[in-house]
Formats: sequence, structure tokens, C-alpha cells
Amino acid sequence: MIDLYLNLPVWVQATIKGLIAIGVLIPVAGACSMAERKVSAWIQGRPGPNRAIVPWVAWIPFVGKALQRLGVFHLMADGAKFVFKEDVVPGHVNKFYYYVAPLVALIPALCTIVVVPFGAYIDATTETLKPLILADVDVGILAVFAIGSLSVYALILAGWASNSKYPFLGGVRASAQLISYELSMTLSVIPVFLWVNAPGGNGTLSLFDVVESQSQAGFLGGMWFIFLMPMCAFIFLVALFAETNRQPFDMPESESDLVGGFHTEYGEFKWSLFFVAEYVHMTIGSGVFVLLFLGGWNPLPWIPLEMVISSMPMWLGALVGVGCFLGKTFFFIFFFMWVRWTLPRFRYDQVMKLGWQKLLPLAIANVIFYALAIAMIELS
Amino acid sequence: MSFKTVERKPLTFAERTYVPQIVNGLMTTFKKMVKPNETLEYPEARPPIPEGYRGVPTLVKDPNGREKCVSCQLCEFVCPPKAIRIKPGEIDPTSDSAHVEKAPEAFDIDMLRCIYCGLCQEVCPEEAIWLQNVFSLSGYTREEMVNDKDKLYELGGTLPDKHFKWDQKKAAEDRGNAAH
Amino acid sequence: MTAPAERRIIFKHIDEEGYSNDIACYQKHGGYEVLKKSVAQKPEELRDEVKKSGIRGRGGAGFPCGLKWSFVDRKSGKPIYLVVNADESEPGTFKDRYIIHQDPHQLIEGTIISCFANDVKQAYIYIRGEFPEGARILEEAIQEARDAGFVGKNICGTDYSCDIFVHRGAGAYICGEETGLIESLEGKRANPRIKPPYFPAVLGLYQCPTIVNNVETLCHVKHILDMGADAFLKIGSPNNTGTRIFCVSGQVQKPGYYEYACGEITMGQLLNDVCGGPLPGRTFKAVIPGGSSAKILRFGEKFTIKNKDGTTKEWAVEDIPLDFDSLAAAGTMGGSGGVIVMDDSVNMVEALANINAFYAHESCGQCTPCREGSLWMKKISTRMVHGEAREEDGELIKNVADQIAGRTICAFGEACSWPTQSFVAKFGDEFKTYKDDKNSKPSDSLELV
Amino acid sequence: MIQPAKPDLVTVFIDGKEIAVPKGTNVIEAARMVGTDVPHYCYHPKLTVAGNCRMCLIELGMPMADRATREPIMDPETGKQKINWIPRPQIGCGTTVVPGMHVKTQSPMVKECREGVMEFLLINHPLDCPICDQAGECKLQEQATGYGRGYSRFIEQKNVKPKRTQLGPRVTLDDERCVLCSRCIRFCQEVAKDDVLGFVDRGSYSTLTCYPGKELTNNYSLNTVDICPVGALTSTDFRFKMRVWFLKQSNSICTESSVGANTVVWSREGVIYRITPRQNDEVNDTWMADSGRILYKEVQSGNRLKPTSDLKTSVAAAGSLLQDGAVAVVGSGRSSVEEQFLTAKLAKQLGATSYIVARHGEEDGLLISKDRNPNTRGALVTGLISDLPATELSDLSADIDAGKVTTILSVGEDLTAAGLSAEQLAKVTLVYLGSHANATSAAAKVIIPTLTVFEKSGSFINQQFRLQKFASTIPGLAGAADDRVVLDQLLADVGGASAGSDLPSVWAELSAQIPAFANTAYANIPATGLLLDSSNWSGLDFPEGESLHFKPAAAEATA
Repeated sequence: MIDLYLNLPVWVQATIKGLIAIGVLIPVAGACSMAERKVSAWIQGRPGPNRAIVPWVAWIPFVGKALQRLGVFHLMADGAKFVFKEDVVPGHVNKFYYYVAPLVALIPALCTIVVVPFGAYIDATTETLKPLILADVDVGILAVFAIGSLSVYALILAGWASNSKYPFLGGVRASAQLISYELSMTLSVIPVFLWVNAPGGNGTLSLFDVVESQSQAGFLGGMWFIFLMPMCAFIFLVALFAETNRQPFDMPESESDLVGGFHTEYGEFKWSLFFVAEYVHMTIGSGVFVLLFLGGWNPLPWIPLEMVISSMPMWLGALVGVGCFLGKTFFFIFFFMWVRWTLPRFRYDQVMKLGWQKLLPLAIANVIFYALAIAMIELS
Repeated sequence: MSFKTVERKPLTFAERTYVPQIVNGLMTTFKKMVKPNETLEYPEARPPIPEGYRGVPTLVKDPNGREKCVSCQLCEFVCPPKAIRIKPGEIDPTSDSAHVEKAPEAFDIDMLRCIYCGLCQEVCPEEAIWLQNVFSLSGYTREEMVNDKDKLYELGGTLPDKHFKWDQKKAAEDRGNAAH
Repeated sequence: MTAPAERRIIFKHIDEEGYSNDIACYQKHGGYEVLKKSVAQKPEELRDEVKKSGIRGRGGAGFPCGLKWSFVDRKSGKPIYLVVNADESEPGTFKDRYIIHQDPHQLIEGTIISCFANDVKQAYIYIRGEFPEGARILEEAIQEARDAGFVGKNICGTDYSCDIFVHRGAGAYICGEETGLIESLEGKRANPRIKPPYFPAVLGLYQCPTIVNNVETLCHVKHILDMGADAFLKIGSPNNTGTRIFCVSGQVQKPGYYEYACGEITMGQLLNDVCGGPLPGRTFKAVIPGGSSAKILRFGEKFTIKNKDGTTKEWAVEDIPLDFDSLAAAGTMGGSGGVIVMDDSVNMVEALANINAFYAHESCGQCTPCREGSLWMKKISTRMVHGEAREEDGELIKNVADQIAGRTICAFGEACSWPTQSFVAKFGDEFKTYKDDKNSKPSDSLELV
Repeated sequence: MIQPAKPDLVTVFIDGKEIAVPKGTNVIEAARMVGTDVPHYCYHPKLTVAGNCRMCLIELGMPMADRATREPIMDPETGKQKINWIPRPQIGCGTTVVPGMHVKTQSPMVKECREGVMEFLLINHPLDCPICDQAGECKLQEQATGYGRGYSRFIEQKNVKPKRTQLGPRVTLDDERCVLCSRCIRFCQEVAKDDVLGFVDRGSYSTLTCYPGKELTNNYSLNTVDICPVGALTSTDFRFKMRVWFLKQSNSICTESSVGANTVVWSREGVIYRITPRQNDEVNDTWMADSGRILYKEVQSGNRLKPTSDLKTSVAAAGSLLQDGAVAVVGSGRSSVEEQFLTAKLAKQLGATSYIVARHGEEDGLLISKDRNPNTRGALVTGLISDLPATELSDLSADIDAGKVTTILSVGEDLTAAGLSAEQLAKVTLVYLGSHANATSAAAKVIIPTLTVFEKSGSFINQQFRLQKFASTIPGLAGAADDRVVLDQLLADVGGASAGSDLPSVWAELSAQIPAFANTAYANIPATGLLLDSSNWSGLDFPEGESLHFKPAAAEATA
């Protein structure tokens, strides 16, 4: 099987890998919406969605009931609903951009997965650890930032195309907010790459290399960057919340003052695309955070994946790696939701103030601090 | 001076970062998450209906099975949304409760109009109309939502009576003035 | 202090051996002589004489008879009627019955004289329905008198004609009320009329001027004209002239009728000396001096009476002279002269229940306070003696009585409320404690009227 | 000091307010004149005074004067004459005013008396207001709010009396509710002259009943229900039908006869429940006949004519029929003045002879006259007819037979009842305007359904030549048109000049064209009617005999 796969032309392999990635990402996004409801319910002392059931699943003793209580079938119901709902287009919208906006939202979100490694395996021939990645390019994090920030255009487009004041305000807010936090976010990862690209090494921005540098031998080598550079992680995390428009930073859609923000005029399937894009964003953002600061697919600090899977068959090892990575990512997705149902939304001016007056100086100071610190270490 | 400046304790550095507060908040919500649910899973689980709950208005019978309503139409009069419609009628002289003389021939409550205010119950001199514990009423048509007399008695059932005033009246009639 | 001697005027012959109610016997004792004398006089003179005598009506209210006659509308051109009120239904009173039974001609003579004095051509004797014997005696007596020329056409040979008819009552207490009597006489229900405008002296029987007088009063008229007003004025005390017949009943040694000059005898003398005092081993508890509707007197209570000269004197019940004014000063009334005596064996709640039962039965039902109030009072007092007394019942029943008195068409309102008012006022403690009273006999066996 | 009053006026002081009232007025009426209500049950202004309810007790006083010298005794404090108040309360109904009389209707003693009487009245009252038809217009309820105790001290058994006694075919008695005010008895004796009611038993057990072997069958029996201050006497027809507080009251006129009794029609949501008399001291006092009270049943009767086409089509069809052929117009003595006027106009336009049909019935000397048309005089005044109508249309009958009349317009009149035979009707073309089906409508070519008197407004002229207006009491039958509108449109259709069919327009024309209505507008007709000048018709021999407030001209002349 693997041989067959490896013998395929590269573009076919890429396509297959891409489809698999999308096939995983979109359901994960759906599951996130479900999880969001469940998490909010639990936090609020409710059972959450627990009614929908497919008859033949219901016939399975215990399991059927348990699945129903978990609300998994609501996902299907939701999806079906989005697909079959009447497609209402308000008369006053700019049709072309209105239709394009959700696509613009989803495409960059899905594209970023290309450069994000989601696991690793020991290549049988070289006996070295190879990343599971669609495109192992050197630009890595830069590509993530570059493509990921394209999604703001979707929001602006949606806001503009809706030809209505609340969506417009939402779009404006989205653009301002993304620009504000993009800076801090980018600055916050510089120390990581300073560390990874210690003088002597060949310069890389690959996320695989970031993980690799967290799986070295020795105390500092096996330490995850979150312990090494907590301030970076913190700034990155905060900026990530802002970038993904998650509460407490969901300015573009803040329903209390903007009705529904940029997607006020959207409904049914088009609206669901925004939804999926947001969750994909969140998933990939979580993944990047895991890679940068939580050791990627390494199961525990100082215990690199290689150590665990060296004796396993290749495919099992790969699965363990993917499992570790997904586990951490899912925890992070949960963390996103947890925060959402804990913190209240900021006021817009607070968001701006925080971004420019607090986070950005902090990020700059942080870069300077780590640059100096790393220089000191290198020099010594 | 119509206002007073309240002295506030200056925030510490930790407080100003808000991080401890956020962590605290996260702890709180996490604790809530693992606690059992507080909601009631209607309709499998039903809430306990408290005494004096004002549910769907119903008509009741007394323990002897006599319909208590005498169609005085006070409820019809007092009903703020005009949901009640009564057609008065005379009780058949051969009936056991012929001494009551009057009973509704038709009694309709339009539940689409009813606002559950309970004034009808309050005004009823015969204690015949009661807002009981039925709180969910639904139907597919407007007609279905108009409760007629049969439906009202079905919903209302029989309530205990303290007075039995009509029975006493009948007994007095049977006894005549001789007793005193 | 022993009692003065009886002074019999009306009952002068009544108890004499061989005295019968036929006209021969009556004439033998000087009967119809006054009539013969009177028809020779002018009616105005007779009226003045009667007015001068100050005789007060003996039916109960004690209204001066002469004054009553002076009210009669003599200018209307309508006939004037005289009605003799022989509807003696006040409990405790039985004087008229004796007059009618024993001495009917005395009444007839008095009536005819009064008719002549008032230019009456037609007189009625309205006799109580329960007195069939009396009615028969009267019918016979009138026939005798008519045959003798004292009644009917050309009385005593003059051109004055006047006839008397006996009308038997319909059997109700209220028929003794003058307007009720008139209604009854007209053949209707004896519902008293409203005054104004139906004063009998103006709009009486058949809407004509009418005089209604008690039997005893009319008998007195004969004696006044016989002895002269001046002589009559000397009997009794000022404003309370003439004699009164006291019908003593209840728990005394010798109940019966006694005739005394007004105010000459006190209550104590009448009960202790004349009637022989209480039954052996008992003491007097209370007395009703003027028929059951009069207010009760409690032995042991004291009355402070104002004299005319401004000084005061204190009376016990025994000291009260039996005349209209003295009894009124003591808060009760001379009424019809029916003295009802109660000793310590009597429970006042039970006595009142009996009285209330009577009045509730007799209320005509015309006007609201008496109609509803009298039955309510009966129901309360009956309930009390049937073992369901409450402490507040005494107050309640008195309050009901207060709501009746003075607000009704006729005097029945007072008649039925005064007993209750006075019983509760004077024996309130018995009403409060009745339920726990060992002596009470709360049972259905207690027979009420 | 008493102001010198006019000879027929007496000055009295009621609660300190001075007022001059006519001699012979009683205290209740005098108090009413100063706007003070003295509560009462047994007193009724149109009946003799019984004085038995004792509710109207008041305090009475006369100015004090020295017995010997007749000098007024002055109160040094107020400088006014001292008042000698009678210690016992007096009844207001039985006390007629005398000059200088002082009355207190609000004193504590009066209030206490009223409270006492109220309590007495209620102790044996069944308090079954929920099932009592009088509830809402019950004097006991009214006075209980002012003088009721609010709780009962009466714990005994209430008296039991007969319930649901049928006193007569139309009156049901509930004796337990009776307060023995005797109004009904006095009414039967004094007004209806049918002495059948009386009390039996004594005291609180007194019971109203008919004399043995008698029944309350007279045609005025329902007036006893009206004057019953409580729910004892109830109308068998209205019993348990509807609570009075739901009913809308509209002023109307009884159409039973030319007496024109003033009535109130009680309706709810387009359904009439009862008719009661309205006080008009010049016409019917406060009474009306039982037979007039059931007339409302015609509104919902089964033979109501229902529209088959729209009004325009029917009017056009009728108009074309009326325009060809020799036309006769049969108007109606039951139509209003306005309708008769329009009918006359239409007849004039068509060049037709107009008739009305006389209806005669037995008169009772009270409120039912011999002329059973409510508006015969209206036809005379509006010029629809010039002489008294006959009960049979013999002239018209002859004209039909002679072929002089080929088309007849009948305004609600059944011509067969007026002496025309079915064959004669078959010979002519009939246009029928009316509310109910009959032999004429069956034979008619065009039928235009119109409204009953209860559904439209207008006016009648009664036997006294009194113009009285009536208001529409309920909305008309769907599709049926007001007679006025139909006549007006017919007039326009046959080429006449329409001046509008609404009441102000018709009345503008009426006051301009009819001398008797000069300067009269519909809105200005008083509620008690407007007496018209009848001298133009004094030569006519009207059929009515004497009734309650009416004397025929002949009798008046001799009197």
C-alpha cells in the first residue's frame, strides 16, 4: 500500500494528502461547532444538544443513547440544514462580492494546512524523522502568516458587499483588528526562530524544524518553548485569539452592538462557510501554537517522539505522532471555547488599546530581550 | 454637591494585567463544567408545579359531580383580553341540581387570547373556574385552541369543596322553615 | 306598709254574687242611667268633660282620650266612626275580656255615650278573633240594648241614632294597632298604615275620621260623665287620673286582676301585699309592668327620679307608684296594665326567647326592620336556648333590637324591641354566661309559643 | 328665614340646600331636585306611597317657634332660626314638603338607619347574585355598596320560600329574593287595574303570590318585573339569557300602536335581548305593554327577506318596472316619517296614487290604542295620504279590475291582508320593499329587502301628534338596505331629484317642505318627543279612544 502510494506521481500524492487533510479539517470544524455548544452548555450547567438521533443508531444499545446524549447527530442535522435551507439573498447586496466573500474566507483557511506539519514518521530508508506535511517548504511560518491573514479580506468583502451598516462596521473592525494584532503575533514568534536558527545552522522558517529543535537531547533541547519563552507564547496566544476573531476579541461580529457583524446579511450555506472558516482557522492556529510552543507531536517535554516510536512499525509511529499532535490541538480548541464562555467581550476601543499600547510594546520588548539573551548565550 | 467621589483602592500590577483574574475566571468556569447540570430536561422531566400556579383556566365540578359554574358571566366581564364566551342556560328541572337553576349552555375560552392573569378565578363567586397546573397547551389550528365546555371540564376535573353551599341550600329547602 | 284598699269603679260589680251580664241585671245596678242623662246634653259639653277629666287611654300608649277626640276632623262632611278596640292581644293582659264577659253593657253604654259625644252614627267593636265567647256575649248584649232602645234608632227616645256592630278580628296581635285594626275592619290584611297621612282622626276607617278607643277607656267615659270630671280628677294622681286595672300574672301567690287608683299603689305593695308575695322559697327577680312589650324591671335596681322641684329621690322597683308617669320615669311604661312577674326560677334568656317567639310570630311583615328583625331576634334567642349560645349573642340581639326601635310604621317595632333591649341591658350577664349556666335548660324540650 | 315662594312652590332645606319645590312633592323627589339620592325600594314615583321598606328614612326638622307668641326662636350662635329636629327618623317617601321644612339625608343617624335596614333586607335574601338576572341593576346591590356591612352577623338558617313560581305566562317569581316592597301589587291594583297579587303569611315568612285561582296574565305584567327593585320578579323570556351589564341600551319607540310608547332596546353584539319602557311622562309614564316587548323577535325570524342581488341591480330592475305602466304606491303606517316622505315624493314623481293601509285592533285604554299603525299621523303630515286610511284598499282593487293600475309598489305592506285577492295581484306587476316575506312578496317581480325598525333610525308621529325619534339599535341584516336609501335611490332612478337619504338631508327637505316641521331638525327632537300642531287634521275622525295620556279630540272638546 505504502509502496503503491510512494510510487505515485508527486502531484497525485499531494492531491491525496490534501484531500485527506481537508477531509479531516472540515469535519473537525463541524465537530468544533458541536463542541462549542457542548462546552458552553456544560459551563452553564446545561446538558446541551442531546436530542437528534438517527434511528438505526438509536437501536444500538447504550452506545446509541450515549451518542445521542453527546449530541453528535446535531452536527449532521446542522449540516443538512445548512445545505437544504432556502438560499435567501437580500436585494440590496452587491451580489458578486457577496457570493465571493465566504469562499475567500474558506480558501485561505484551508490553504494554510499545506505548510503545517501534523505528525512525523521515521523514514525507513533514511532512519530519520520526516514530517507528515503536505508541502515541506522552508517558508513554513511565513506562509502560515501570509495566507492566514488573507482571510481578513473575506470579512471586509462580506461587510462591504452586504451594503448594510452593521456588516460594514464589522468589516472595518475586522481589518483594523487583524492589522493590529498581526504585528504582535509576528513579533512574538521571532524569538522562537532566533532560537531555532542559532548561528551555525542553516536558516529555516520550517515548522518541522521548530518541533525538531524542541526534541533535542539535553535539558534545554527537550524543553518546549512554552517553558523557555512563556512571554512569547502568551503574546502569540493573545494575538491568536484576536486573529481568529474568537471571544473576547470577536469584534467583527459582536452581536450585542453589531447585530451579527460582518455576516448579518448572510444565511444558510454561505453563512456556514464563514463558520467553517473560523473553526478551521482556530484549528490551524491551535496547531501552529502546538508546533511552536508545545513541542508539536512530542508526547511530553524531554520525551521526543522518536524515542517512543523507534521500535514501532512506521505507520503506527506516524499515527502516534499525529495522535499526540491532534490531542494537543484539540485541547487548545477546547481552551479557545473555555475562554469564550469565561471572558466577556472587550469593548472595541479596549481591543485597539490593548493591541497597540500593551501588546505591541510588550512584543517588541520581548524580541529585544530574547535577542539579547540568545546573543549572550551564543557569545558565551 | 450632588455627587461624592468614591475612593478606590489602586490596582496592583497583577491586577492590572488581568491575568490572575482571567485564570480565576477560567477556574470558575471549569469547576462549573464538571458540576452536574442544573437544567430540567423537559418534557421527560417535569418541574414541580407550585401551589397557586396559574396555568390553563379550567372548569371544575364539586365532589358530587355537579358543575359548579352557574354562568354568572363575571369572568366573561372581567377577562381583560375577552377570551371567555359564555352562553347561559337553565338547568333541566328534572335534574338533581335543578335548585341551582342556572348553568352554562356553552362555555368557551380562547386560549389564543388568554393571558393567564387569573382574574377569572379571582372573580368567580362559585369557585368554578380555576387556573390549574396545565402549563403547556398547543394545537394545530385556531379552532383547536378554543377550549369548549367539555374540554374545560376534562382539564379541570373535580376539586374538593369547603362550602357545599348549594347542597346546604337544597337541604334547607327540603327542611323548610319548620326547623326554626 | 300595707296596701291601700282596692278602688273598684269598672269592676265594681264584676265579682258580685249573682251579677250577670244581662241587661236587666245591669240596669238594676244603675245601668244606662248615664246614657239617658248624657243624650240630653250637648255633645261638646260631654267632650269637654272628658277632656277635663284627663283620662288617658288604657290600651297601652296612655294617650289622653279627650285630646284624641279633639283631633277628629269634624268639618270634612264625612261620617265619623268610633271603633272599640277589643283586640286584647298583649301577653299578660286580660282586663278587657273580663269586662266583655262579665259586664258587656258597661262597654256598650260607654260606647254609645262616646258616639253621641262625637256625633258618631256607627260604631264597631273590633273583638279579638280568639274571643268567640266574648263576641257572642257582646252580640247578645247589643241586641238586648237595641231592644231596650239604648242602641240603634232613636236612642232613649231622642232623634239620635247609632248602631254598634261587633266585628271579630282576624287573629293577629297587630290588629290591636289602631290603623292595622282599621285595615282589618275594612277587610284587608291588618297592615298598619303610614302616619302621615293616615291619621285615623282624619283618614281612618273607609278614609273617614275615626276614633279608636280601648274597652277600658270607654267604660271610664261612662263613669266620668256619671261622677263628673272634677270628681274623676280626684282619683289617682295629677295627669294620671282614674283607676287602672292591673292584670297580675306569673309567679306570685295570688295572680289576678286588681283595680286601683292610678299611682295609689306601688309595685311592692301590689306584688307583696295584694298578690301575696313570691311563691314559697322563691324571691322575685323581675317584673314587666305593662304587658310583655314594656321594658322589664329588675328587682334590686335603683332609679333616681327627678322631682318637679328639682330635687331627686331614689326608688327601688318596689317603690314605683303604678301610674303612667312614674313607670315612664323608671324607663318602662304602664302599657296595658299586664303585670308579669318572674321569680328566681326563671332564666331570662329563656323568658326572652319566649317573648321573641311571640313577636316574631305576630309581626305583620309589612315594613322591613320589624319583619326581619323580629324573626332574627327569635332565631338568635331560640338558638341560644337550643344550646348554641355564643358570648356575643346578647350584644348582637340587643343591637338588632336597636335597629328596629323607632324605625317602623307602627309601634310594633318598639313593642318587639323593648323587651330585648331591656332584658339584655338588665340581665346582660345571664346572656353572656348562658351557655355555661347550670340552671339553664338548653334543649329542644323548652316549649316556645 | 323663609323666602316668600311662589304660591305653588314650597321652600325647603335639604342638607342645608335651599330649594323651592312644587307643593305636594315628597322628600325623595325634593332631594332628587338638589341632586341628592335618597335610597328607597318601595317608593315609585308613579305609584302610591307604601312606606314599608324603611330605606328612605331621613331626619326631619321644623324651625322652632315660641308656642304662645309664634315668634321664631333664634340660635344666638348662628343667627338663624333654631331647628327642632324630630328625634325619630321619618320616611322620605311618605313625607310631603311643608314650607320651611329641614331635611337631613346624610346624618349619622340616617346612615345608621340605612345600614340597619340593609342588613335586615339581606339576612334572609339568598344572595344568589351569580344566578340572578337582576344582578347589575339590582337596588339591593346598589345600596349594599353604600350601606352594606360587608360581612354577615346572621349565622342562622335563612327563610325558605318558593322559588321559580310562575305567576303568569310571562313572569317568574323567586320569593326568596323578594323584599316585600309591594310595588308589583300596587302596580297591578293602580295601573293595570288587575288586582291579582298579594302577600300571604306573616312576618318574615310573608310571600308574594297570586290570589287563589288567579294568574298574572294581564298585558302589563312585565312592568312588575321592571319596577321590582330586586330579582324577585323576572321576565320568563329574558330569564337567564344575558347579564344586563353586557347589554347596550338604545332609545326606541314601540311600534305596536299609535300610542308610541318610549322604549329602551337592550342588545349585545347585534342581538336584541329585551325591550323595556323608557320614562316619558307625557306618553307612557314608565310603562309599556307586554305585547310590545316581544316585537324584537321579528329581527331574527325565519321569514326575513334576504338579498339575492346587489341593491343597484334591484333598484334598476324596480325602477324600470315602475316607469312603464300605471303605478299605484302603497305606503305604510309603519314606516317612519322620513320614509313616508320619500314614498310620497316617489309617488309624486311617478304620478301615482298613494295609499296606506289602516290596521285596527282592540284598545285597552292604557297603552294600546285602536290604531295599530305607529305612524298614521306621519302619513298625513308628510302628505302621503290626505284622508284617514281604510283597512281595505277597495279603490285600488277597483282600479286593478278596471285596468287603471298595472304596477304596484308596496312598501312593506301585505296587499292580500289589505283586501286584494291573489288573482288581482297576479294581474299587476309588483315591486315589494320589505323586511319579511308574505303573500305579496311571493307575488312580487322585484323584492328589495329592507330593515326592521330596530335596525334603522327615524321618527314616528303618535296619536297625540307627538313627533318621537327612534335610533337604530343593532346593525342591519347583511345586504338588506335601509328603506330610506332604497326609496331615495328608486326616486333617483325614476328621474326624481334626490336630496340625499341620510337623516339630516331628509330633514332639511322636510323642514323646508312640510309646515308642521318648520325649523325642526332631527337632531333637535327632544328625547320625550315634540308635540306638533295638529289643527290641520282636527276635522278627521281618528279611531283612537282614550288612553293613558291621550284624550281624543272629541272627548277633549266636551270635557
